[in-house]
Amino acid sequence: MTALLLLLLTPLLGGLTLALLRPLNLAGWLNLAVSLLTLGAAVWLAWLVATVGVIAGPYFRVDAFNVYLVVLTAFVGVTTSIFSRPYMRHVCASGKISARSMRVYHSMYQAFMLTMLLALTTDNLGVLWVAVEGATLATVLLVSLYRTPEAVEAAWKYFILCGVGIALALFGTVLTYFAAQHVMADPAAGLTWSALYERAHELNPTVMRIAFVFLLVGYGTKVGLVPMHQWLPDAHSEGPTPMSAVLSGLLLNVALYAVVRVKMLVDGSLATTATPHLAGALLMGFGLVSFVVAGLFLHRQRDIKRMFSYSSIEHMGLMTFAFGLGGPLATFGALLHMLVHSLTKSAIFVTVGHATHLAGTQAIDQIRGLIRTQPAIGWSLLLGVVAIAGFPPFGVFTSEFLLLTATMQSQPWFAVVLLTGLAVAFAGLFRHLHPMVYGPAPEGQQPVQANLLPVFIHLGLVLWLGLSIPDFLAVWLDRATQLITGMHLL
Amino acid sequence: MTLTVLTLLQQFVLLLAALVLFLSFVLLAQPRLIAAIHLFAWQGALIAAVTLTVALAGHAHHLYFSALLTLVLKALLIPWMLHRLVRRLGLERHTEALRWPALAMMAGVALVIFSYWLVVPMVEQGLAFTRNIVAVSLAVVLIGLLMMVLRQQAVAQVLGFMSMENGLFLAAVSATAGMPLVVELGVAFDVLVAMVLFGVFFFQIRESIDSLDVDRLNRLTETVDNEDLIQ
Amino acid sequence: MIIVTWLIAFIQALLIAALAPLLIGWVRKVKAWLQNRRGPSLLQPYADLRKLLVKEIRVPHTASPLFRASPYIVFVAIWLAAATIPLVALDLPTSRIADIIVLVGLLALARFFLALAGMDAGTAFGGMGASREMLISALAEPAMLVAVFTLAMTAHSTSLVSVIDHHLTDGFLLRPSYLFALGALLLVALAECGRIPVDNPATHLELTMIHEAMLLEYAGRHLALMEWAAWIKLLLYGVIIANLFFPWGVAQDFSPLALGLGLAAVLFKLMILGAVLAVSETALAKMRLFRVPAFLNLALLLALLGLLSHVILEVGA
Amino acid sequence: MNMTPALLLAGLAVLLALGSSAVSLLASRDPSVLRRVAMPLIGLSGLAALAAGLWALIAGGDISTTLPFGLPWMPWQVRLDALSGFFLMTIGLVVCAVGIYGPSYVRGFEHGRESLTALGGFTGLFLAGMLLVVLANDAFLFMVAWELMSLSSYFLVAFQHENAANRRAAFLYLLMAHVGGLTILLGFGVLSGFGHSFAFDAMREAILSPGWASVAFALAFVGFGMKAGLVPLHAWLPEAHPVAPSHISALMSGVMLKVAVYGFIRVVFDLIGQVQWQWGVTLMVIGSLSALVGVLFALMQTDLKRLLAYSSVENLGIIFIALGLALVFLSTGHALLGALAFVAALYHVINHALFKSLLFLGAGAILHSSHERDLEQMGGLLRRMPWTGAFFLIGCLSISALPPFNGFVSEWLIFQSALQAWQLESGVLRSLIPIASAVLALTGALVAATFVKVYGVAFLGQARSRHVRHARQGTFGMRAGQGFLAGLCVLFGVLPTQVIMLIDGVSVQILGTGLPQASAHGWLWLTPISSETASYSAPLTILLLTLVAGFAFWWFLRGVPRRIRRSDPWDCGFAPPTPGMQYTATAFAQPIRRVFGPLFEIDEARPAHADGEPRYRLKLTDRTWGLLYLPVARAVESASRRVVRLQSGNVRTYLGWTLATLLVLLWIIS
Repeated sequence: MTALLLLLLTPLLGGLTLALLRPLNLAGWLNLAVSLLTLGAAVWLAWLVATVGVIAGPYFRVDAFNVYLVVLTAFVGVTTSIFSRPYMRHVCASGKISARSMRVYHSMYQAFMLTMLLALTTDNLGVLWVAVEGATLATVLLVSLYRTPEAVEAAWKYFILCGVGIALALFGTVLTYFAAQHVMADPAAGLTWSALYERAHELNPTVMRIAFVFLLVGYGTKVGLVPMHQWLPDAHSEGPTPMSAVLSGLLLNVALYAVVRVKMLVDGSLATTATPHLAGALLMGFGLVSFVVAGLFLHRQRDIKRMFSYSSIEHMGLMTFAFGLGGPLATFGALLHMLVHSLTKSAIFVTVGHATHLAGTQAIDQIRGLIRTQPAIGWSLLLGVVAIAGFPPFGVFTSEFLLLTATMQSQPWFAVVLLTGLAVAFAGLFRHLHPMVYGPAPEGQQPVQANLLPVFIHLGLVLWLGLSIPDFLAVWLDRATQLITGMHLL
Repeated sequence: MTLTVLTLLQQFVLLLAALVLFLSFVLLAQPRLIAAIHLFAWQGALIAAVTLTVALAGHAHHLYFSALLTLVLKALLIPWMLHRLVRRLGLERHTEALRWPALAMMAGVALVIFSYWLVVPMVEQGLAFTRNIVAVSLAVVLIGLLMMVLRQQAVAQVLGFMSMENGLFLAAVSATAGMPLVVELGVAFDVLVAMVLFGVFFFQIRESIDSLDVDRLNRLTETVDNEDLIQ
Repeated sequence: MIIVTWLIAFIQALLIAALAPLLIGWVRKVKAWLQNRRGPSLLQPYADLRKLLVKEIRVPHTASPLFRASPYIVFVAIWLAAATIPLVALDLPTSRIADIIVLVGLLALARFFLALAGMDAGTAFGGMGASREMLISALAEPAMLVAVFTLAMTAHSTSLVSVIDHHLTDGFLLRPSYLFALGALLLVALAECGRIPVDNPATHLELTMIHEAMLLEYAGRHLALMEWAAWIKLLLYGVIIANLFFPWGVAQDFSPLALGLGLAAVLFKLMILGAVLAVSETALAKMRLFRVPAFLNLALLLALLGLLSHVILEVGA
Repeated sequence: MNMTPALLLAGLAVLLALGSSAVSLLASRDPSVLRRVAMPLIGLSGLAALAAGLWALIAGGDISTTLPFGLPWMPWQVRLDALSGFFLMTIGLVVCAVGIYGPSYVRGFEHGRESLTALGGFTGLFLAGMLLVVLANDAFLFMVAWELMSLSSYFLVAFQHENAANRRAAFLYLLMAHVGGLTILLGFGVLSGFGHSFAFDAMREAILSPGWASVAFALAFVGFGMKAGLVPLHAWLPEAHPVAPSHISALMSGVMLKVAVYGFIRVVFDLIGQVQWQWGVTLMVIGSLSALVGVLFALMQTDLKRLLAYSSVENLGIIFIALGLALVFLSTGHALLGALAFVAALYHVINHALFKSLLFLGAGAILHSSHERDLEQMGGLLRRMPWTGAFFLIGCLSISALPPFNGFVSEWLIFQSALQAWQLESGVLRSLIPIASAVLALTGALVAATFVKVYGVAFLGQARSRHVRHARQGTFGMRAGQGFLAGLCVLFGVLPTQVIMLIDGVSVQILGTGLPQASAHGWLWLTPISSETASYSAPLTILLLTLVAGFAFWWFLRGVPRRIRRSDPWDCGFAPPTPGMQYTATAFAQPIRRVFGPLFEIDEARPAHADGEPRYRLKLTDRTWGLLYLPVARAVESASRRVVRLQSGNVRTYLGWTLATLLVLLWIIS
């Protein structure tokens, strides 16, 4: 419990302090320090969970499923803050934003971390909703940080779409609560996920169906499922790059996590009805559509950050599909994919940040010859994209391997769709990537002072995961799989 | 289901719910911003009244508090903030007519019928009363969303958003005798912050496109001809 | 016994080399008669060879060592190919060295170097000749192989000896496949040996040359070898056609009588074939290069028909 | 016999390959490290692989172990058996040659702008990937190694990325490799579904229903065929192979394609097991198509390396024809004939590996000394670079399947197995197979034409451009590398019986039957079925050839004055020919281009006499582009063009989408 409190209080206090802290260079370091502390707490928590199993309390429940996401969140938070310190200083020095905005940035960064961790660790659907909505509010200001017309527009769209979506999710939550009223002895516990999960089979299926639709559309908006995804590329492309990294790396995961939690309830409730796999089917449908559509979007990109945000949509679609598919193999693969995707994607965004800094623009057709000008950046980008495209020995390949084989075994036709989608997405990525990294560099393009440590850490981890999955992680994922599907894989 | 089987308070709740629904229709069609804000305030007041009634009926004590919360937040604070914003944005006189009001109304009616049809299947375990409340609040939510779709004026969109929230509150209090207090507080806090942020954004939008017409926020889109794939 | 068979094989090989000019002489003689000329003597080719052998050798500046090596390779390859076919006697050790496919391969080897030699001097005509030669061979070789496969599949063997053996033991059968194969082989033989209507060995008119164009730069001993090789090739095809389709008379044991009989038989068959060739060359006119493919497609068609008719009509099932 | 040393050697080979890439990655400062350390390590790794392969082939049997990597519930499993051994040997032979040849070749890049670090690093990874593919014993490791191979070779193709054409080639290559890899992966998905495990052993045990077996076969065929460059999935090959550095092209054409063949054999013959004759027919049809199209396009090329790449398509087609024959015979219960065709295929695999890499190395030597890939600029190189010329000639003779060189033996075996079609019950197959062999014959003749053109234009005649006129002999290392391969070409041609005895173990292990008769009559005679059916004695052939040639030489030189007058070529008495008057490569191919016209998409501009400076322009394009690739690309383009309307930029539309989705879903569920 102490670990949990530490985990949540650290970003809270850190955020408040950062909101008041004046000296800028100190703020960057403090941000890093707070993130590190959070990571420490997260690791401690993970260790506790690994030893004692589930940590439950009023409003809180930490099990294998969310603890590894907690660690992942804290970890990406650290690496991104390593990157963001010099990067944001450069941005500030270039006069794009004021010192005040810097304070907003840092405090909101921590606030975002707080909401993420809260959403992950809470056991209460209501609090979950509050946290996710809070994440929206925390990030929306960051999206409009640069105050350019595009930034404001992106922020507005982000705000409106996610606000509406999240409101729908709240309605779903209310309906769930409504269904719980009639089965729960204590109405107050009607939003406690674990309590609901135990008695899921008694929940009124009709209500739960409707509730699930609302929750799916609501949280799905935040996952970035087509056709509620439109906010995602805008927000990613216009916000500061570290923000894009954590948005892609963390926020989407958390939203998907929420969807999965809800799906577990609905599955329990619908188990006895005529359509036991309704939730799974809906997830598969959304997943496939998002996957294919996003892959097609990749072909018509002009902005490098938009491109990679579409690739995030594509991968979220893949995971959603896998969770919908169910079964231990697919679920294991999906969990692993969550992990490697957020690691890889945040690494890519960090690299992209340097690349845009190098080229002075985000326009793809003006970023040229990166390998010539600065091999480190060029190769990092190349390898990152190679990893995200699912090439071994990187971890994304492992998860996609599991997903594809699982699909081939249960739904062969979807496997064909997946194959096509992967090919299309691959072509879309590389047709734009090639001219950026290869070829001659434009006149007078100078190397920039880049800090690629986070990239190396992330890619190194992904590589490690691709070569061999360490036992403790395997046990985690397996326990999570067991929680979700009720079956062990190992 | 006939009204006779219901208690007076329940009948009162139904009446209020009907009024809420009616108000969101009017809100949908109301061209003048100021008037719309007032309507929204009234809607909030009605929600508060519903909460109070339910509290009286069910002797759920924390509902008194949430009734008060609702009243302060939805009927007073948010409308006041909106009013202030509108004045500072100089939009008192602003009117925005829907293109086809009648069509919008029809769509709203269709949504009401749809949401009723949707909840009809839940008949068992005496959901009869709450079921209809749920239908109404669902309708309110959907109409709010419809309003956001139809109105191109940022403030109006926010109003739509807020009336969606009203629908949620209605469902929460009437169908489930109120959410746990923590959640209530959290939601209220979020709504408030959201409102503040909306205020900030009105100004940012206006300074970027010197207007609040969201249709003019269309810079970020994907329409360009790339070269052929095999080139 | 081994020694004897090898000896006979060696003698037969020499015999082939020796007989080749005679066959050419015979063909020319018959042609001359058909054109109401007296024509040169039968032994004229030998005289030509002798003359060329003693003449001095000219080698172009532009030529590489390959130019000088090629004549030997071409000659030896073709001679070896010829040595493996049963001319007078069947079961010779040489014939086990190489079956039909190897024989075709050896001829291809010779052609390869012939074409290279043609291109070596770097003249326009050499390249032209090589290019055309390769075209014709490319079209002729499949026809040849398919025709041969027909026989091979009938005999369940690609060794010439077994094929002929099989044919002899079966006695005379009217096989449609053999008929088609014979037609195909005749056409192929005309094309491969550069006879009318595909090529005219007598002409040196620039644009119609094929085989001669590749030899333009050769003189003296080299030219002699090349010409001789070409003659042996003609003989080789003649013997194949004669002994595969009309094997009667070939010696099946090594008694002197049988051998003599076999020699007489093969000489007789070759005489007939030579006469037929002469007649056809007098009757037909040379074709344009781009009508040759049609000619060879006919050969391929015949060969395929032979194969199919064998598969469908003769094996059944 | 103990197999452990073989496995250790194989592991050593992998480690050496990885080590070489590590070395060149770490020592990226010093450009010469690639030449001094990394390339020799590659060569040693090849040596180790060769030793391991030979050991495994001679010892027979198999050995397997696991590595501490991979999925938590299934560590990587490696297995070394006869089949892997054979391909290890193939890889090893070529890699040895490349290791000898490479150092002096890469020296040419040391002053270039490309980073040798990438070159060395990815070369090592490439080799390691290929070795691991051959050793893998579970689907996961197989796919990892497979994609590693594709990926690292992609980086090597993109090595000289200044040139836009190379970038395009690399893109196309990686795209198709990726698709192929995923297809294979799905195939493994089917197999693992039945075997309930990713381990090959489990898949081997699994019994597939015929329908699913066919699905798995189709997926494997498409996947591996795409890598092997079978028509119509070959488009990447002639683009990607030529643009890589020549020693890499040698590896890609000579070895990587063989690894694809290995994968196909492993999956279809070994894992799926129960084969169907329809598969064999499919293979024969596609194989014949590839062989014919490949050689015809090769004949039309004027870029030497491109020509060689196309000829790889042709040879892979031949290999797959043989495999198809094997499938047909096996599925109809003629185990012996199946083994014959199978052995023939393997024999051609190693032959093609040898002579194709030899030819690529030769092309590299020319490129290295004259910076010229275009045949139309070459000529007279035989006198400039006699050694390369001699080795290249051997390569040409071998690839043209001329006795007594190695290419001939394998084609001879294929013909032999095709000629056993009379034993089949079904008349359709009986008549189909000979037609395939007719195609094979046609292919063989066209190949001869192709390489007469190559050798005649490049090495004979006179130089057509200045830098070719001043080409210099390659360094000793380069010559030695080619000489090694050339010697092997001759050896494998002259001693086929020994080679077949070596390969026999593979067919015994995979098919259960070998070729007992093949070597029954001693090392001198090769009699695949029986001495009556067919026999070939390569040693005697070459012996007699040399004897008679020597004798004739001696005979004709005796007595006669050895005076040879050098003079201008006569050329029918025209003016002494200039280099420009020589027959060009295009001209050489013209008759065949005209005969087979319909196959090509010819864009030819014959100038009229009127126009000022008449230039003849000819452009040939592969029809498959227009038939297959461009339509797909256009489909994707138009689909994406439609899809992007989702992102209209209007927030109200977006909200509309949300509302619509919500309503639709609500409607669906109730």
